[in-house]
Amino acid sequence: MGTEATDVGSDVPLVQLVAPDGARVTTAENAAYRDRVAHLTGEDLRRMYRDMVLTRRFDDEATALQRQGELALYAQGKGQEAAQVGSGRALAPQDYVFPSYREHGVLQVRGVDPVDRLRLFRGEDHGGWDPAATNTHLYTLVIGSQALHATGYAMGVQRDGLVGTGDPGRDTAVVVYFGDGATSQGDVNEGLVFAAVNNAPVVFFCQNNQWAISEPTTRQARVPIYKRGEGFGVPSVRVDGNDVLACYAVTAEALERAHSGGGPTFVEAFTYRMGAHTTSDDPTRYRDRAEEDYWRKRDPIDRLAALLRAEDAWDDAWAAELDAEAEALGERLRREVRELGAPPTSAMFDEVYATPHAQVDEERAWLARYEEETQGDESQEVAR
Amino acid sequence: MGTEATDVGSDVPLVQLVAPDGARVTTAENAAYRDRVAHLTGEDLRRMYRDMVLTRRFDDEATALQRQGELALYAQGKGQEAAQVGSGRALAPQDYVFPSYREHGVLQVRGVDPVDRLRLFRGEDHGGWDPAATNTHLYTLVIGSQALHATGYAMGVQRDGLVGTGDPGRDTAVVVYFGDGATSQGDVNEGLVFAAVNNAPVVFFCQNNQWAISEPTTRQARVPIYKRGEGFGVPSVRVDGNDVLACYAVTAEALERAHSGGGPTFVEAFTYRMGAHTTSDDPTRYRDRAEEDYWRKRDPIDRLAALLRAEDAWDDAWAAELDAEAEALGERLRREVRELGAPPTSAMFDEVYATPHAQVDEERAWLARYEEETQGDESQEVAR
Amino acid sequence: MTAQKLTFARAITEGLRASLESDERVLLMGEDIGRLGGVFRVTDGLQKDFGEDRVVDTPLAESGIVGTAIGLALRGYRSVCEIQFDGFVFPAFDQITTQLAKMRYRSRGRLEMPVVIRIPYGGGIGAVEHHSESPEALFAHTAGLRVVSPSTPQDAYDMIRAAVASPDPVIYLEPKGRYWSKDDVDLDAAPAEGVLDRARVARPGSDVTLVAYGPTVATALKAADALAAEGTSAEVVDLRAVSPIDFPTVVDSVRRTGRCVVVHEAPVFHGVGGEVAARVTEECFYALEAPVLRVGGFHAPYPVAKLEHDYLPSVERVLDAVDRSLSF
Amino acid sequence: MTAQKLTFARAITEGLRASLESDERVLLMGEDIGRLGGVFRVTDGLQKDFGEDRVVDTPLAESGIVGTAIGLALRGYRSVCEIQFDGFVFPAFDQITTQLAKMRYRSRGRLEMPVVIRIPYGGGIGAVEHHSESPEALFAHTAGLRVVSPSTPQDAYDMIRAAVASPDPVIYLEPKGRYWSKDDVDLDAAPAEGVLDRARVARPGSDVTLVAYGPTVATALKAADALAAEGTSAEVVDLRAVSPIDFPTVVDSVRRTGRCVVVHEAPVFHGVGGEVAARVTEECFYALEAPVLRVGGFHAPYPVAKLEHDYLPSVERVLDAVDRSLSF
Ligand SMILES: Cc1ncc(C[n+]2csc(CCOP(=O)(O)OP(=O)(O)O)c2C)c(N)n1
Ligand SMILES: Cc1ncc(C[n+]2csc(CCOP(=O)(O)OP(=O)(O)O)c2C)c(N)n1
Ligand SMILES: [Mg+2]
Ligand SMILES: [Mg+2]
Repeated sequence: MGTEATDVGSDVPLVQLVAPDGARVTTAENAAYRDRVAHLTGEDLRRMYRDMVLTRRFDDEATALQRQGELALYAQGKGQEAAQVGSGRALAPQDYVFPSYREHGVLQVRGVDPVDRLRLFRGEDHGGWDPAATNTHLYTLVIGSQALHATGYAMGVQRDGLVGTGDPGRDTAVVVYFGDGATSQGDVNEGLVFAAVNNAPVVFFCQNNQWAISEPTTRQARVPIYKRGEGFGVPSVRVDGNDVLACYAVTAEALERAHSGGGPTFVEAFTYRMGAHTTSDDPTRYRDRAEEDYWRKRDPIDRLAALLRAEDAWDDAWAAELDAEAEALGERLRREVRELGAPPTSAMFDEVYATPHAQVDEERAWLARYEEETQGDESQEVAR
Repeated sequence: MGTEATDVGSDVPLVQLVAPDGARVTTAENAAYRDRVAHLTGEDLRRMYRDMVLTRRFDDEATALQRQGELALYAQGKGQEAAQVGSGRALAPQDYVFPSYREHGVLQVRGVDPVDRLRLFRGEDHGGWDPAATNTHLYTLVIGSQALHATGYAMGVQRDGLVGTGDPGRDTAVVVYFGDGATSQGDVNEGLVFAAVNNAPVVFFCQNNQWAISEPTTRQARVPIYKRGEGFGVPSVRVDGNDVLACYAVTAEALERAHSGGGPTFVEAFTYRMGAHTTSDDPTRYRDRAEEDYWRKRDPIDRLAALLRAEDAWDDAWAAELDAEAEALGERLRREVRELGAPPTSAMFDEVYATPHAQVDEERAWLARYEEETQGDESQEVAR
Repeated sequence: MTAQKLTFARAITEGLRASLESDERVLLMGEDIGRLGGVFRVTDGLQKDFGEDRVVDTPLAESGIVGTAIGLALRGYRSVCEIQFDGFVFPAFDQITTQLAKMRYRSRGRLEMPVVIRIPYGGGIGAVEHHSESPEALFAHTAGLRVVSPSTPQDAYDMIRAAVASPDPVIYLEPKGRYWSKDDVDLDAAPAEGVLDRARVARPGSDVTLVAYGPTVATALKAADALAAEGTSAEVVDLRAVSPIDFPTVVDSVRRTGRCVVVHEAPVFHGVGGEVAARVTEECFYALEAPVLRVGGFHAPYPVAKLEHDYLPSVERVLDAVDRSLSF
Repeated sequence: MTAQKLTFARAITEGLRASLESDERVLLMGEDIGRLGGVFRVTDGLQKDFGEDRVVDTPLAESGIVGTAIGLALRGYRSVCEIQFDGFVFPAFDQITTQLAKMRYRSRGRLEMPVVIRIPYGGGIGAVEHHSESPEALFAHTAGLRVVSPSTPQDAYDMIRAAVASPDPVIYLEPKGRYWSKDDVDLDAAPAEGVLDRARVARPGSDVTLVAYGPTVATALKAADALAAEGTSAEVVDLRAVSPIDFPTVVDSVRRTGRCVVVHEAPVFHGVGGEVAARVTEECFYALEAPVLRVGGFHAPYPVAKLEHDYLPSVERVLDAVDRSLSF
């Protein structure tokens, strides 16, 4: 059973630039990808490491907050930091991102405030941040539906004339994130149809984390997931999702294609969800420790740390600062999440429509009146 | 514009056994397919020819009946007879067929009565025949939804233990028909997901007739349609849809795979809708005569006639008999379709549910009472 | 006013044309809407005039059409999606219900969804299955959507322009049985106010209120003619919208007439008439001389064409209901 | 009777088990229903006992689940599909509405669709978006479907068995907020008659009729308790089904009490309460002392968890409506 999860093409070659032990991988096949990371300095790598560490800390704190009853639910991203940070770091600021609901690492890179990221999970907001501020859309909970939104957005970018301008500050692309399970949904497949036919500048970034809640990838597909794109005429690639440099490189390639007018790309990042599906889930019911151990040894953060050390890019003072930064993040989350209040009751009716709607207006007025009246009635009600 | 319709992979090699001039095609690649038709005698070929001619006549008569106001609508199959008859003839009686709405040739082969085939188009029935009698499901008008029904049916066949028994009288498979446009629907793609994961004995038979109403195949895909199956791990093949022997051969291969437990296959039959989309359609608005002429020279019936003549399997007496049979079919359709009455008003409420439903029962009773009362009232109503 | 006699369908064409002209971020999307001009020719000529990037022939996938329209809206475009027939909107139901309707709310108003979904709906044209249905109740129950249906060419023109201009998603239901009916349309009028949420008294009267929308307004008006001949004065209220519903106009009428019959093609059971009846009864309890009665489709799938005239609410069935109301 | 105290969820498990045992053509299909036993553990242990071919973990695609269940039904199997949460049924809406509901009718009764769609629905559990909705009206309007919702563990057990045995498709709505409530269940009782279409008087009374189903039956009963303490006798009718609706039972009650309040979690606007109010008013026009009042969700998407208790129909809001009815 420990191997079942990785049945679908675990023997398929994937783009890898850094081995689990932190050594650079140099093959004839990955030469073009090596070129794409050649310009990254030690500082760039440390920045990615920082993003990954802060994302992991965010995850741990959020999980703890949920345990303490401060969040209704939380979906852990642990293990997927390389896929998220690597792809996220390849984006230009003007590129637009459609996450699913587990892309905390992407949000970290894009600069979405950590407290805002938890409003949804606290049950205080259905979204939580302003998408325009960071060109990062809200989380989408209905599996796969954002694939179409991303494709449509990319069709808008085409109409804005922001593809193939040759200006790296203007050319714009879209990245949509979804999981292995999501590939079974009609919407993801229709997204590929529309993207292919329109040659839309969108990257389909599938994190194959081996599980869709309790179902292994073998319940969704019988060939490696990255093959899916090819059937639609969308160039496709499988990448080691625990190798942040490889994820950066394949995303950079896909974005270059999109920016220059080459159209969509399908990326499968082969990774692992190290935690539970959400805090409501109990993975011991469906997967075994051997499998978890196997992947623990491939922890993406450890791998990048090893690379930094191997290349003398590790700096103890910097590491200590990062520790302190993570500490401060944790402290801030513990404090500020608790302080998030509840919206006023009337917020229930706000922004259902942009313009007045008679029924909403009446019901809002009715509830306000009712609440006012029953406020005074409290004692009477208790008597009942 | 004449070429736009065949843009998507018209240069892709396809399985062909008979050239447009009626000569057998012998290549190294088609050897296995040649083997699959080697056993077909002149009589077998004449039987296929007969099916195709009767299907064409059915089409012409139905079109004429629609023009005369006897049918509400009719969807012509002209040009697709080889794809339909060739695939249909490869089926075993116990195999189950899910047609779309244009598979008059498949219905011909399966033995669905010609008058029954027109009940739907007359507006007299939403279906028209008993699926169990010929193992042929009703037409489905919501594009693509039958792909899932077929896959589910095939999953039932698996559970019945009727796959891989080795008994050709028992092994059972399913064939689902749909068009090039349908490949864009989520349901067709989900059908491929479910079929692949379950290794279900189902053949996805896509007739790429170059058009989805007014949209050429280039609006649905940017690579040849048969590629689609491969992305799901479903073996796929493109066949010359105007070559009845090639269609027979690829379907026989796919069915053998399904029957023996090898799972699903995706077939793209490259063909052409020679008529309008339906009798409501006006193809002159979106395609040109040059394209129609190109395909008229590739008429599948002419091709089989040429083959029969080339191989001395043509027999003038038989041809005259077939003419007479077609005449008789036409005569029967003209007579019996006109005689199809309307169901009684109360039929509106029949079979909405299998067991009593209070609202249906009340409304049925109400309408009966109302009709009875207003019958007597007729004069009064006119006065109104 | 420079009125022209236009068919209902053509009035929509002209409304779309005006919208495309006045805002270059307006797009039309759908199956066969380009070169063919749509199966009802409502978009006839528009691709020629506005190009393939603004009048877009999409792949055959309704979820894809609405889902990409949502994405386009996020990028600032205003898409008008054509669904080919009523029965084919359901593959898009998820995108409409869970995404389009809720995106603004989910984002606390930061994201806007100016998307129009045009659906030719209703029966009476002798069509095959899935081509004659009336699904309005299935949209009206979902908050975040506006659900409207015009009954005259002028309203068709005014309402499509208002729908395209609306920052909210609008389900715009076109009574396809009326497409070929003609009437005067003033194409030069300024964009009309309130047409997406104010009912219209289509005919004043004093004895009974007939509430209708879309295709049944004509039915109600014919019934009112017949009633007038018998000395009964019927007021006809054209709701125009079923979300929101302009109850003040209906209630005002029923308070005066004391009787109310609601007419729609959709099945009565759990249909829009239930909402109207419930609410009118709440507001007019002491004014009502009879319960609000409903005339509409039966709780059965839309039947075969040969039976549709027995299924649809006819003038006679409206008169029958009025008789029952009057004799209560 | 050998009653056991079981949770509501466990009563369903046992009903499914009994169905799987009594007919080997019964299958369960859904996401995570196998090894995990479903996210609510309703199918816990069933895959172990009946195998992977009968308790099937499907790909993550609701249209696929329902669409293949239809195909399986055509081959003689009886599938029970689990939709993980209310908000995720919409991708399957097309298959349910245009195929499942209409297949029998389309075939003039030659094809049978014994498919059950189980949907945990309703709110009050502090969940995120799409996990607390009440979509019953969207199914009840479509002919060909039966739409039911149990309110007690015994009914949950009886009704799931009846649903699986039914030759018609059944939308079986499970009030997820009640999953952990416990009550006596007789597992050995013979299959109950009429539980899919007969309402149940959950508490007799004489002054006002409270009509509820699923999660709100408990609310109505609590309200009846409070009213009793004040000297008002409320009758509580548990509809069990919203398609069909057992109007004779409701009408009989309202004719006696003269007052009626309908309570559901779904938005009131275009909700099931409208149908109940319209029809009860038609049948009880002269008996009614006040208009039928409705208590339910507002015309807004289901709100964030922090606000859901203001959104849901509370005992207090039911009492408020009863007060309004009594003082009419
Ligand atoms: C349409 C829909 N169906 C079901 C669900 C319930 N659900 C939430 S997450 C999930 C599994 C998703 O798996 P995958 O796509 O692999 O993403 P992951 O959670 O592994 O990141 C399911 C079934 C949903 N959110 N939406
Ligand atoms: C869900 C759905 N959307 C739209 C339609 C309207 N429609 C009927 S046939 C058709 C084109 C189908 O094209 P294709 O799949 O290529 O089949 P063909 O008609 O060419 O045989 C369309 C759009 C439909 N029947 N169902
Ligand atoms: Mg996953
Ligand atoms: Mg076609």
